[in-house]
Amino acid sequence: MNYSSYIALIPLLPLASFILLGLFGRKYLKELSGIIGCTVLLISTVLSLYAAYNYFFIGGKVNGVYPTLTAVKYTWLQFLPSLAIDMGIILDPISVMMIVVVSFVSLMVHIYSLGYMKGEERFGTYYSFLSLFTFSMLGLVLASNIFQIYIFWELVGISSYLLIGFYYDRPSAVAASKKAFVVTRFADLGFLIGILILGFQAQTLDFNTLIQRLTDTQSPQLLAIASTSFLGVSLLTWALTLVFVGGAGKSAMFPLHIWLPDAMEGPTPVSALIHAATMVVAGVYLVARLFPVFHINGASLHVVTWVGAISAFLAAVIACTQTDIKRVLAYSTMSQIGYMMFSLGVSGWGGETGLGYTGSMFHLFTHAFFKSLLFLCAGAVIHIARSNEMKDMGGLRRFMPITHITFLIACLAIAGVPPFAGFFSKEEILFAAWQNNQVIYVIGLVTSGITAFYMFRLYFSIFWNKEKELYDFHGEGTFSMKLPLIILGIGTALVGFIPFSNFISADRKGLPSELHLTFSIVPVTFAIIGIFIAYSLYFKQSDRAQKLSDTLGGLYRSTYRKFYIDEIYLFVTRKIIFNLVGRPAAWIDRNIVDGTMNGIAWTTGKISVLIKGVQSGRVQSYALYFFGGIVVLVLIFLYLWK
Amino acid sequence: MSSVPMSHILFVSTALFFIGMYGLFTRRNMITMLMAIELILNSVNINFVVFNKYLYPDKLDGIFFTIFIITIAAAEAAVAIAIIINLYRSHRSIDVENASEMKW
Amino acid sequence: MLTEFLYLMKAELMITIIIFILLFLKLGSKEMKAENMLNFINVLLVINLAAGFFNIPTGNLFGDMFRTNELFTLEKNFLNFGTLIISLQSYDWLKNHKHVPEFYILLLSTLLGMFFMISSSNLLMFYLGLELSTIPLAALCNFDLHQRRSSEAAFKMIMSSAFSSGLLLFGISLLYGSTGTLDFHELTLQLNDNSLQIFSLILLIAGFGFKISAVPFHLWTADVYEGSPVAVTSYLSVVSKGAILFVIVSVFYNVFTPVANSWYNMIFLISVATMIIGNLFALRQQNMKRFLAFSSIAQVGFILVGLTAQSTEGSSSVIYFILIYIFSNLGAFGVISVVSAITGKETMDDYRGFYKTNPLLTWVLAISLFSLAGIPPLAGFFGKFFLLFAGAGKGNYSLIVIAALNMVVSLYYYLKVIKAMFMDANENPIEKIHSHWQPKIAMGICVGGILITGIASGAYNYIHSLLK
Amino acid sequence: MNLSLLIILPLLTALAILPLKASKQVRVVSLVGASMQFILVFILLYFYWNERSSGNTSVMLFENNYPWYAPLHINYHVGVDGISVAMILLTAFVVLAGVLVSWNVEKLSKEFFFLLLLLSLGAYGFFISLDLFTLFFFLEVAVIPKFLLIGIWGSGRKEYSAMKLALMLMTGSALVFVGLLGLYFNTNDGNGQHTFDILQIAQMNIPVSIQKIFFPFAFVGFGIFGALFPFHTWVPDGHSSAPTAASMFLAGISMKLGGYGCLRVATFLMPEAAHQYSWIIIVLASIAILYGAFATMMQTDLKYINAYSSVSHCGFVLLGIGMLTKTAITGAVMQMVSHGLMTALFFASIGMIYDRTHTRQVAQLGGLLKIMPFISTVFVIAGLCSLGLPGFSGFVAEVTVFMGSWQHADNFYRIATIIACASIVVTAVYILRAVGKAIMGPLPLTAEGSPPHLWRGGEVDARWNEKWAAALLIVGIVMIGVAPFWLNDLVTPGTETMMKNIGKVVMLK
Repeated sequence: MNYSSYIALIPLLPLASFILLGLFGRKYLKELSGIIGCTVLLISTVLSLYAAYNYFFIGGKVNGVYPTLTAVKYTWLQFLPSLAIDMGIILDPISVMMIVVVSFVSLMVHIYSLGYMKGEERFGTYYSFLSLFTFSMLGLVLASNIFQIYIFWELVGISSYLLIGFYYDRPSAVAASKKAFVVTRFADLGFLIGILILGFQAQTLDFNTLIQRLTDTQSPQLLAIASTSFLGVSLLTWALTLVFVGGAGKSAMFPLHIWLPDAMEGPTPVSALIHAATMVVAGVYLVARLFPVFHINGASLHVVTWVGAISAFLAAVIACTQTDIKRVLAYSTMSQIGYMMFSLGVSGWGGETGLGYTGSMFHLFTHAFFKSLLFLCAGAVIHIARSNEMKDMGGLRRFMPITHITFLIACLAIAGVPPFAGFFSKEEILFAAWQNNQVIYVIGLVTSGITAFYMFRLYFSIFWNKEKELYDFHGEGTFSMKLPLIILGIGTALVGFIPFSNFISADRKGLPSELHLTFSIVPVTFAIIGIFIAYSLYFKQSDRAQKLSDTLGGLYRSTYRKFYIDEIYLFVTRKIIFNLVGRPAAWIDRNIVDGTMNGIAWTTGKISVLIKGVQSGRVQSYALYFFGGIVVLVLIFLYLWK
Repeated sequence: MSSVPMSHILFVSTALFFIGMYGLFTRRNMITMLMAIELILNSVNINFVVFNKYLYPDKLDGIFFTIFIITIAAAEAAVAIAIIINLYRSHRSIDVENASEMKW
Repeated sequence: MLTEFLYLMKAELMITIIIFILLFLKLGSKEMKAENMLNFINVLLVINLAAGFFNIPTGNLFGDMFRTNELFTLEKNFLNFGTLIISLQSYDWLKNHKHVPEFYILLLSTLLGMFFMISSSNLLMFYLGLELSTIPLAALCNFDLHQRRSSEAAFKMIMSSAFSSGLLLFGISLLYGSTGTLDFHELTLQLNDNSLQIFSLILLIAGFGFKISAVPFHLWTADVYEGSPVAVTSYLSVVSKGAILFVIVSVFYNVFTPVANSWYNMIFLISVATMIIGNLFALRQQNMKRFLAFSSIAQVGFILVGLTAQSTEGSSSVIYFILIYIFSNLGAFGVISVVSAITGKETMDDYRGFYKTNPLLTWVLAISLFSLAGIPPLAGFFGKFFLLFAGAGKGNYSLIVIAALNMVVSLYYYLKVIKAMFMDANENPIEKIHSHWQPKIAMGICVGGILITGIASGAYNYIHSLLK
Repeated sequence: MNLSLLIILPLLTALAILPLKASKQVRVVSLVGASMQFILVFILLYFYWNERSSGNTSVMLFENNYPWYAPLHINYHVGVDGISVAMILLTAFVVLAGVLVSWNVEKLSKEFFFLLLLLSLGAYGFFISLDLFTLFFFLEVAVIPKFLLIGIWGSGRKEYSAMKLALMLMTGSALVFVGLLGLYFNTNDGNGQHTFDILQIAQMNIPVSIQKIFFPFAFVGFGIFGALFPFHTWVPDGHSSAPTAASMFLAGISMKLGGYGCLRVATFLMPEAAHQYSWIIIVLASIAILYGAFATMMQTDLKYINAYSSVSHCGFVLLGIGMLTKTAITGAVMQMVSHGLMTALFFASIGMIYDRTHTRQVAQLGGLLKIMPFISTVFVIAGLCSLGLPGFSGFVAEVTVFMGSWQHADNFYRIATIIACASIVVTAVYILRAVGKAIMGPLPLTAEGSPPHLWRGGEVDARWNEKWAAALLIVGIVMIGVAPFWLNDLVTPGTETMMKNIGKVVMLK
């Protein structure tokens, strides 16, 4: 199958739209920019779907596995004969799946924004940024080279930065955008070093070759990287862990998650696109991309597992106490990504053991639907309620039925209630965990219950609870805002029935899709318990929730304050980095380094003043010095020198 | 005469040289300083004559040199005294300490 | 014999003739207007300069006491040139002065002395030239007859120079005593590095050092420069110093070869001291003349670095540098002399904001100072480069490092002047100066020389070919 | 293609503006001159590619060699390889942008443009020189114009900064000078003659003991120009006091003279010593990178921020050179080009902001995006390039340096590389702080409720000249950032030549 004719257009079309809107959007294409953006993305989405169709159904398996195709490839920057950054497009099950997700969700958000962002002063700029993000994200998932992925990695980072800071005159948005970028930058440092190690050890930066060389037990590269150790840990573990640090930063894994809740300062559609459905799963995607290598290195995979599990649990707990609806969703995102991560961590290679991989990807896929739906609904709610806080909401079901229904679907999905999408993927994940590591399974299970609780807490608080009256209500929203909700709602309800494991599995062979119904009883029960607790606390306006939080006391407070992780970071950066590193560096530079230079000049000047007395103005002393000079010369040359 | 050894005469000339130098360094009167310089020049004259007479009696270079030195010393003294007179006009003094306005 | 005499002593005779013309003019009853007189003299000096470039003689006279060749003629031309420039520049000052012929008579006498000194091949002849070039200078220093400082300067000059020539003579007498000859050729054969000769060499170097104001024999320099009229100061710092350096090059390179090792070490020490002390003192100076005095001391330090090279490159770089030094220093002195003659202002503070009122003069001064600092593409860069280049050829890099760092220090004080002129504000700046065309031409020539001499390699290559 | 045109053209332009009276004429003539330089450089690039693609593999192209000071074996010898062409290209960009940005200089505009052109002349001359004397000549030509530009047209403590810059750079060139002389007198062309010719010296084997003495002189000397720690202190003061165009020239071109010199003279001609001392270079460069970045973090003045970040960024140049691998050196050259463009853009935008607000204190600024979107966007782009965002040149260069550095398997080199890598985080911090405070955030309002500081009334955003200048530099940055392969291809043959010398030492080991 020849993809090269159109595959490159999928990312390049948004790029073109970015350039066009970036240059002219502010002045000339103001109103048109939304249409342009949507149109372009529509084409991209269609192309993506077509590519997916081609890949899975026309091309299909070759020798029983889904092949890895390199559709486009040219050398971008050659470092060494064997090391070069290539710009290429790789097609394999996960990348094809991802372009569909990315372009589809992005399209939804584009359409939604037509209504949501209407009347914004920087409407054109907004769409250009969205296009930039879409381009970068598509580039990221299609990257055929580990450095290429890094390049697009950074580009999605900057698009995220620009979009979080879209309301640039709000200091909180500025701070949040900065925080997001810096934290992920810090993680990217790890990624970069990981790339350096991997690239140089494998003598290639190309994914295919790299994976091939580092998985073949006979290859000299693998022997070298596995046998070399630094600080008692093998280089391979170092490399993979560092790469994972990069992924963890992007995917807001503990302890690098602090930027994600703040990132909600951006426009809500942006949160839906970037901070829920696409960019934040880049880390998962990265681990999945390198999964064959991770697979042979148990230590690094363990790191992935535990970081994922801790993040999942921690975020779920925190989410229970947050009152800002977008923050709740943000923590839930983090929690769900934690799922995907540990699912990868517990995955084996082929057959049933490889279910974790499939589950992770599946969850990524379904999560994209329900989480973007949740965010878009939240956007609609915020649009109406003019606030992010739960306490300002309640009883909104009467005003916005479509939002209400779709939100409910999404909540059910995320809670893992059958037959919605989340149930299927979560079930696979928990099953994989059960098979591999029961501790993780328990964490996952509890988290799943908590998830159900806080999601329904959210749902009840918004749509039920107290009955609020809205005075200046002008309808639920434009058609462009409702359409994506409906489409995504339908998607959320149905995508779970896709036989995902047929297409995507670690060994590429595909798994028979089967449900472990008996196994599912426990998770579903947990979910229902969670929902029930939420119902009892929040369905009606009451002070039960308040009482409960009072009872929990310190535990509640520390959870509410997100376990003080932000404060710790703040302490480290403000106090330690700024005061103990930055300030001394600046001080040393001014006073010691520069002071030395000035000191030399000062000393010279001082000496010059000190010796001025020699030039006394008295001719006799001049003669004396004259004579003294002769005496010195005589002493030196007639006595000392000889 | 020729029984006086050269070293004696050289001693005289050297002494003269240092006396002149001492005078130059210590006297405050400008004219006296000038005289001190004449002493130095005279010590040189003696040197030349002595070297010529004792070491290279077949040549006359040293003697000639002495004659020239005497002549030039006179010229020098003339100019110096002219300058000192002019200085006296403006400074009303020939104390060398007063001629130290320019310094540092 | 007579024709030979006339031919070989062409340069000296030209000067003598001019001196006599001036004497007759002075004796003549009719008073000439100062302007006319100056123009007439300048024409004579131009002719004198031009004559030096034709029929270049080679040979010797007076039983080898006097010799001349292409190199010496070139050196004399440099000095003639410098004198002409100074004469042109001091037009504004001299046109109000009563004793114009006397000034030139004295000036040209010293020039004559220098010519003899350059051409001398005998210590006696050398001594005569030296005194002839010194004593009238002392009188010249006093040429602002009613200025206290001028007399003081003259007094310091005559006293110091008498003292130094006393020591020099003492050295010569000892040298005579130990070798029995005054003739340079024979001297070379007789020298053998014994203690007495080293001692006399030290005294000789002190004498030379006095004239070129090398540390520690330099102390008179600043005071004399400051007190003297600008014309004399520039003459002292350029022509007189240049002449003695020419002599030093030929004497040290041709006569003192047997004691080369000893004088190398001495010159080395003196050079280091001269650079450092000159620079350190120059840092603080406020009076422009005094400032240039110390800067010229530092310059001598650099010249001595070239002298230590003891190679063809060394001698040619020194001679070449003197040419550039004439251009650069006279460019600077030209501005100072014009400003001083018209406004009487001489301190650095007066020069603040100079650029606002006199941009052209500022550029002349700036270019000259940059050239002195050794900034390309100006000639000074090439001059200094070749000096240190030659010095490095000897293989003693410590000296080169010291010299290179001293160049940085020297840049500081040159830039201080630049800063004052270009950047500082001044409520009472020097007013717009309208000088005559003579100084302007002189400055133009200097600037032209500074710009061209380095880029066009002809001058250096010519000097180098003469020395080979 | 006669390379001397590169010197003659600025010279003629500079001379042409001397007789002009009106500042408008001066500007126009300068602009024409700078544009002609720009075109000329592209013609050069075209010819260069033509020659290379037609199989001309000689080390230097378009060589001209005339004896200058024949007795001293000093020649006027020029020629270019890829590295020089890259640097010349950079110069042309910065010069044209600098002239454009200075369009509104009213004070002594003739002198201003004259000095700018003189500076460009020095830079061109330096980059094409193949004779150490000529090279040194042009190196120093470029010093004094900077002094005057800062001292006369600058702001803040301009005299102090100008003096400091001039003295420190002169110290640098004094050290270079000693190094060059030492090199010269230890060359031997087979007939006992010495030479200043770079290509000839490269063929000779200078004794290692000699190299060990003179390499530090040459390297530190050029290093001072290139902001080698701890001799970088002229950078913050000089840059922040300089007028906009001079800052652009200083950071964009002058600092590159140092890097280029370190490479072409010190490392290329004394490879053994370079190997011996490489660890010191690496240590210093790593310090400069990280420490510069941390020092930047604490700055409050936009120009100081960029100046300190230049210290940090130029550390990459020296790090690349110190690593002595082909990739690292290529990266160093790329970083020079990239940093030149980027920092020029940065200073240009800071200058524009300062023009309008009369303050450079980050704390006093805010929300500029609202009132001057173009300038703010330029500022942000410069910032993003500075923090190494892919798509801009900074990323390409830094990554190339990292790759080249990582080639050494030794832990020492690796740690140095990691330190250098770590700077990308700190860079992000300070750039985003500046952007967040100055460009974004609310507009600080005065008591009367009007935006403060603005004096230009309706015309707040960039004017045509500023737009062109910024666009020019951005095009340069993006051209490298999006398609680095052309620069890589341009530079690589040059670095390969270098490696022939540097690499042979490794083989001996």
